[in-house]
Amino acid sequence: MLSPVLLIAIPLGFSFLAPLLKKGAKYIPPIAMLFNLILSILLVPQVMRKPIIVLLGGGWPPPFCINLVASPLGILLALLISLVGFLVSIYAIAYIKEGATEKYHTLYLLLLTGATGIVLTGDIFNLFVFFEILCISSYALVAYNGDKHGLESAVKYLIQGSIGSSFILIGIALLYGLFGTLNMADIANNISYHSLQSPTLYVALAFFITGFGVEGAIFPLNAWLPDAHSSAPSTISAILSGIAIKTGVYAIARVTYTLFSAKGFMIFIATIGIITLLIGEMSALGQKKDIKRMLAYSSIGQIGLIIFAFGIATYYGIFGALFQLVNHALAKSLLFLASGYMIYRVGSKELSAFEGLGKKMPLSSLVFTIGAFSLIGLPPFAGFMSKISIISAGIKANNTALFVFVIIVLFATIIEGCYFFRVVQNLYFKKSRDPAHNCVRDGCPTTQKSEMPISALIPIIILALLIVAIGIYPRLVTGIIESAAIGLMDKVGYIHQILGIF
Amino acid sequence: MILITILLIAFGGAFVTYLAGKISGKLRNILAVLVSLALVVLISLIYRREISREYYTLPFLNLKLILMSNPLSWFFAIIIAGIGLLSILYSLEYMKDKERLDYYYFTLLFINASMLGTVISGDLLSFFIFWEIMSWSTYLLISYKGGKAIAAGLKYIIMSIIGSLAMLLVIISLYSRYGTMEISAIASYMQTASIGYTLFILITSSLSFVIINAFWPLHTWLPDAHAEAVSPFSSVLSAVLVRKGIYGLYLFMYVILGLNILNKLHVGFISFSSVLCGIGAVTIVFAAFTALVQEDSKRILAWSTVGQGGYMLLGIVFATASGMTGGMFHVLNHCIYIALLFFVAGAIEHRTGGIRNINELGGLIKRMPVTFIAALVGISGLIGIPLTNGFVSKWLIYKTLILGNHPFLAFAAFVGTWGTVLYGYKFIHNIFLGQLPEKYKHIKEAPLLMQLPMILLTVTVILFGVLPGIPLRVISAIQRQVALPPLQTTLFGIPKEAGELNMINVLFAILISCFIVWLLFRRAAKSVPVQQDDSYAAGSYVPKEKYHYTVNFYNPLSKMITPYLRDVASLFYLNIARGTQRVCNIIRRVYVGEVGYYAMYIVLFLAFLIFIQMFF
Amino acid sequence: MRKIISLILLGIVCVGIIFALYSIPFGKDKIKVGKHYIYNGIKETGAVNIVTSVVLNYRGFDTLGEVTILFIAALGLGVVLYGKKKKRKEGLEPASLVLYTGCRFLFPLILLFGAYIFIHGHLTPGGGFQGGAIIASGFLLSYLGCPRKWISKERFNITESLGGLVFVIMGLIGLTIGGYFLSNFLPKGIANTLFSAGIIPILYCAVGFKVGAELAGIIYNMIE
Amino acid sequence: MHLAGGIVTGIGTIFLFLGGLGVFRLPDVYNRLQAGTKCTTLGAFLTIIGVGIMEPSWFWKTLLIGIFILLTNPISNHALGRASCKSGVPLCKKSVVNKSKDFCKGETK
Amino acid sequence: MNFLSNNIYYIGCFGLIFIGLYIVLTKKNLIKVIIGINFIDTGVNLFLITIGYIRGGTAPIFSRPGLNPERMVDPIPQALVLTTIVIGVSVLALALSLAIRLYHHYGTLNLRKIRELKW
Amino acid sequence: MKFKSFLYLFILLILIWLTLTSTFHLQELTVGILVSFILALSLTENYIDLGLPALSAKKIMFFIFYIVILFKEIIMANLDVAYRILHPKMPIKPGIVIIRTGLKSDIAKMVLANSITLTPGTFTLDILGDNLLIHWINVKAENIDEATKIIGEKFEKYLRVIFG
Amino acid sequence: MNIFFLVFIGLGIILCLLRMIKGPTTPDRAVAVDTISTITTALLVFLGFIFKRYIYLDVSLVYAVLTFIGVIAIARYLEKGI
Ligand code: NA
Ligand code: NA
Repeated sequence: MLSPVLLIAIPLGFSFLAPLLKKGAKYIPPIAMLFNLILSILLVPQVMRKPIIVLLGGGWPPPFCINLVASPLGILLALLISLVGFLVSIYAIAYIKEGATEKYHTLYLLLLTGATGIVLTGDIFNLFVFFEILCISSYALVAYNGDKHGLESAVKYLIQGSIGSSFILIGIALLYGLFGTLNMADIANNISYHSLQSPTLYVALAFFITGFGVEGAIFPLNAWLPDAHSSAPSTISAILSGIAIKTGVYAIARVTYTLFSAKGFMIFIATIGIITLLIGEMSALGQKKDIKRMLAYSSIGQIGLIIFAFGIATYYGIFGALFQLVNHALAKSLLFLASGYMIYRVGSKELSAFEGLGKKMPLSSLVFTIGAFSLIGLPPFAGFMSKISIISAGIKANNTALFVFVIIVLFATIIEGCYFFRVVQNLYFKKSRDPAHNCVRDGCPTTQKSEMPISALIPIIILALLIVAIGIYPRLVTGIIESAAIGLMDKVGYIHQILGIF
Repeated sequence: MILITILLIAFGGAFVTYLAGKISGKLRNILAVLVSLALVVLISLIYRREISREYYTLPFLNLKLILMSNPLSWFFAIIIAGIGLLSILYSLEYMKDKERLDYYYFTLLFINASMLGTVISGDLLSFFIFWEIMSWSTYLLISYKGGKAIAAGLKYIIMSIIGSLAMLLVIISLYSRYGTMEISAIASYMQTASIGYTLFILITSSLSFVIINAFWPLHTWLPDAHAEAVSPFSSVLSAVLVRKGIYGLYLFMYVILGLNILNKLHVGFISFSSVLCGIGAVTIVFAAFTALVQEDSKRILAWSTVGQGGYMLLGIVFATASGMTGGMFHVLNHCIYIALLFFVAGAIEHRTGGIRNINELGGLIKRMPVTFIAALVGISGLIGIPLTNGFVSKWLIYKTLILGNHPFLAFAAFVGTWGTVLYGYKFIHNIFLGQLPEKYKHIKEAPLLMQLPMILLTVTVILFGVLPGIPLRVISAIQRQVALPPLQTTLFGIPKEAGELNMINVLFAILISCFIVWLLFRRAAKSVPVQQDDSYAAGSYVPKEKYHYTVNFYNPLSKMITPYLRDVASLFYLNIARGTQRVCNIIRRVYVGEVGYYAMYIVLFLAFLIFIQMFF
Repeated sequence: MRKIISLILLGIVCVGIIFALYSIPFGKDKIKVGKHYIYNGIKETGAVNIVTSVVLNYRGFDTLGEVTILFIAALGLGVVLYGKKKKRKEGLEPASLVLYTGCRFLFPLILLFGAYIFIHGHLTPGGGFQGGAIIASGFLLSYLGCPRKWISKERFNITESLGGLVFVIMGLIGLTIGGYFLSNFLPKGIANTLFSAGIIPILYCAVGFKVGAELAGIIYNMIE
Repeated sequence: MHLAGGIVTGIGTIFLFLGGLGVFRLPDVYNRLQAGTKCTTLGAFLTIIGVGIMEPSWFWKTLLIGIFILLTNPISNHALGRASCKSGVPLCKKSVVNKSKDFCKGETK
Repeated sequence: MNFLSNNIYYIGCFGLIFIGLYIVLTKKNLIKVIIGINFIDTGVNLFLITIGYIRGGTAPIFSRPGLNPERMVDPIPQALVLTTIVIGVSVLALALSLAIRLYHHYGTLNLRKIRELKW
Repeated sequence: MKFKSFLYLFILLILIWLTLTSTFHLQELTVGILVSFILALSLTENYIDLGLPALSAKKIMFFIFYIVILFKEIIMANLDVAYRILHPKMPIKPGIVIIRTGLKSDIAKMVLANSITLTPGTFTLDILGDNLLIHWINVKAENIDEATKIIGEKFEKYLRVIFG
Repeated sequence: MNIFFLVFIGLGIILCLLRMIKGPTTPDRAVAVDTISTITTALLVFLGFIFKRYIYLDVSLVYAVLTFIGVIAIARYLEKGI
């Protein structure tokens, strides 16, 4: 009875249950995500053999009802979502103290459910619905703190996100008008018969990329991201950065690879990725005031890197992209979580306020450093493995433009190094200022040590250990990433597996 | 098995030491020493044993991670392990009252481990991985002291990232072309590569090695980093870490490409080697005279590290037996005496409470005689006075330059040596000779645990100066490994056939002349020390605090050369950094904060996508 | 300036749309999957309203998502408006007697109508969402006419949670019995009678309650 | 039957039209409300009942809708009228008397 | 004229969408922008319905025997629109509540003044 | 009182359900009764203080009679309005007057107000206590008593019986 | 026949629309909206008749309910009751 549909149904059920539990609501997300984690781990061996197609609603064969596709890619991402979601939710138990806490936890769980749905569904409209679940809950959660910045960013995010979703919907409508079906495999099948010259397809593709690009934070569409990431509660920043924007990237990849198989278009995607990378990293370097904003810009950069890798359009490129995706999800959520309590303790988001924290919060500082190093791509952390696989994919592609892009990636890595080492030196090598200086809240450090509570510490330490473990023993994840990459490349296989059920 | 054991002990030892530190400081110190000692012993065990073994396959690129040992790696490995042990020993006392010692020992051991890793890697990927670990762990220790060290560390890590990325580009490019990263396999493939590609590989990879070895004009990180690091680590940094550059150059030029190809790489007069020679020469001269005008003891040594690198480069680019041997031997020698000198500087720092400005010191010879002797021997080695190890290697390099008919390079090398003499003397004089400042009247000799490594190194300087054959034998093995003509050596030097050098003869000559001089001095009248305590200026007593001791040494010379020594490179990088910052700040303005514009971006993107698809 | 740029950009998009619409002629019969539903819908699901069979059976998963989205909006509103100063606005005009009486009189009737709409979702163009909306607007009316007679928020919360749970549990029962999530495991009955279409009316009732409670909660939150 | 229904519907639609015309033509909001309420209520009622007469099986439902309109229209229009009054929309110039001020003060002689 | 009569529905839908986009792009009042978003939503919903429409079609409900299935419009877009409407309502509610709170903080709804988050 | 309200509501709901479904099909009936019962049970308090009259034959008779009168008045009203609208000169003489009512229960007042709204030339703007504010399209009398007589009396006499 | 009815209804709606555009006060527009909604309810019933679909009656009833409440909301807003 290990149906992948439970990955969505159970969290949904739990989140409907949560408001009834009042104070107990905060334990609901960890439980649900733990369930998902276990289930997706159990599913891994099955999907490696053959993707599981789940029919819903009466079990009519595709394209006559919505179906889920538990492909290696989907399960990989579901696994990632549940893992990060689980850890972040544990962190949140202690971290989220003020405000409508039970609503927070419910929304949080729903956000993750939306993300899981996105990566598992095989129906384009269903994808849209889950997308909205994710987006709307993140609009609300970004505003959770209720301060002016949170609200401002939430409004801006909402406006941009709504435009994006409308575009997606227009794209869906165009495709539906053309093919009369919403099943992705069926559409893909139709498109492969259809001549690619049809302007409808191109326009639909443009709408899709723009729409998903807003959530996926590709360059000119990502203006919501720094605002939202910097003013949301840190747990939500972690999830947005670690999970939410990944789903946008996933959707872009799905649409371009599976739906349209727009091979000729991929170099363009790579270009967008590179531009995003550069803009993100450079903005991060320029941002010295607000550490979360800096991390957010860095996320933009990383997303750029992932999209670039997808744009390489070879097996190796996709492999690198997925690997980087995993790494970034772990590392960036780690960074946001670690910075969460640090900000809370020093009472300021300014970079200079972090001076000397290495002494007061040694473990948090240590894991922060590990995350930062992983993102820069230093061995022996996961980021190194992913970065070299992207670079080698770029060079292997044997394309001058891509080679130039690889050089730019290296350049961006230097910038990454600059700003991350800036933080690390603040943590460890600068003398801390007068402790009373930045203190605006209770619970500020009056004593020498003020490490975060244990329930917050455990998840980030687990994340750090995972990063190191993957860095040292990449086989932990490469197996499923390989299958996922193969699966994403294999459009014909996808169509056959789903439409061949008849 | 032994190689992986070495690595496990090195890395695991670092972690265990760290954890032990949480229990007790004593235990940690003992462990640290034991780990370094074990490494020295293990590495000594594999002397002359060529091992190559595949340990691990990276699943996704199907890359094999290979460990190997050969004379080249053994040579560097033993240096690393040896200096590592000594610096740990030295640290026991030096670091006693410092804070965050667990961290310190951990990083130091970790750096040593990663350096060991780089030299025993048998494939480029593991080489690169260890290289990167080495880079960032070094950063962590450079910045350890805080204050100025922070900027130094940042400068270091950024330049080192640039270097590593260049190397990464090379490695991945090689991999994507040949599908392997095994050094030996790549070496065989590269024999058939096109000139352009070879040049690309060579130049790009050299970038990283030039940076790490601090050759002009990419040296700017080094003086700051060496000066600001804690002294035991400065010695590791200066003695071992920067020489990874020489190792890398050697690896790429001779192990991977080989002489045949190198010789082909020239356009008209300019060849790859000649460019490197130029760099080496400029580095030597520039660094020597910059060192001359420094007032900071560790900074002098740092610049000397830069300068001596030039000699090594000059040595190894000429693939003659003597040049190569000289270069390699100089690596070893420099490592020994510079470590010694940093220990000396550290000892003084330790006793004087952190004084590094040599103008504030003087006359310490009476208070710290052992340190003085160590310094004297070290400086002699640095200058290349016979009977010290520096003499032999420099002699070989000069010989190569002269015999190879490179007058300009030889001239540069000599000029560099003159500069070395000057700043070497300045170092000795300003610290140990002259007047002892009042406040250091009761200063004590360096503690025993700090003396021990100094004494060991002092002895080694002399030992290798008198018996150069010991290390030269290893170096010859390296030559043979890459099919270069080895230099024939004897225990005391070089046999006749190869251009005789017999240090025993030199030793006797010198001993005899010393004896004669001593006899002469015995005959002369004894000099009477004059009290200088009472000084009067314009008839009034000058309090002791106002005394001027030895300041502004070489003042005229300094004034003359300083204008030429403006660190153009450093300024250039500074400007680049500032420019980048500015550009970044401008780019950030894309996010104007007004949601109308953001919506505009979205529509713009859509319109753009539609537009290009319509028309392309 | 901004207006001009906007117009240019929109113009380009518009051209793209025009080209795109060329292959989608208006009013032509281009139904593909939908045809299957029209011809087999009654047979397969038992609901004469094909839209309902699509909403709750063929695309029932969408509807679960949709319910969730409304749920999210309700929660989100609670989050956003949390801790807002609840200063009762002074000088609020009380409703006139006509309205006050009329609202009290009509309120139960509107609720009944809402119930009718979602109970007959599989037979008429109604459904849970429409019915829920009507129920919520009944509450709105009740608020507008007699603000003091407002029902406690607690009950809304419980109702919406239960509605959602019923949906999910029905889905899971479907998974256990029918093998597919949300599969129609109850007998399909005779077309065009109230007790037909298996679980669809049950789901629609759940949806109706949930939507009603949620929208009412949203209204409550907005107004308070 | 069909004819009767048709006639009823026809009358209804004419009243609907008149309602629109009244709303358009009359001078101030109160007069418009008068027209709007009366004509559209009856018009809608008749139209709907007329349909019910034409299709007898629909009669009960149309009756329900009709009654609903009959019941709600005065209420909603009353609310609008009260709102206009409260928000101080002035009477047109033709008006002869305005006692709303007295009413609000509660002075009713 | 024929073109117009054939495409008047499309023109209507996309007219709404473009008007909405134009509002979002150029207006500075948050409430207006939210209205603009609603315009877009409505336009898209109508477009979906339009796509599923066939000339002379009727609702796909077999409420009495003898209805011709050939003349029934596509049920799928109708189901989809149900969903998108709900989504639109949810977003609208959230947007309005955010606007209320934002006004509370900034004392204005002018988006050109609500820009503390930038760069 | 409570039971009366419940009964009223229950019957009303059942009637509405029946008209909505327009069938006596068993399933529909069952569900209808069930739903009505639940609703009536839980919403009775809405009807308690409405002031619903006791059910008696006389009252029902009067009610029907009232409806007839009302319809007549409504049609009159519409013709009147039609006349005024269509007349090119628009013969109106609007004004706002106050009238008084003797009715006590809420529902009676509401019915009265609605009736006034629907009948010729008058429109209820507000109710406060016993007074009604009336917009009169063709003011015939300005003082309260006269206005009450003209506008309200014709309904009130029936309503007094029905709701009395 | 039906066409005439539709024309009447349409004219009614258009006249109200004109009033809605003209204003001049907000209550004027609200009145126009209300009138339109009532006319539309009737129109929906009539359209149901034209298309011969009984089920469309439900639509018009829903419409009537919703617009009724909508208008009341507007009215309450105008008199500052919410
Ligand atoms: Na009306
Ligand atoms: Na109405």
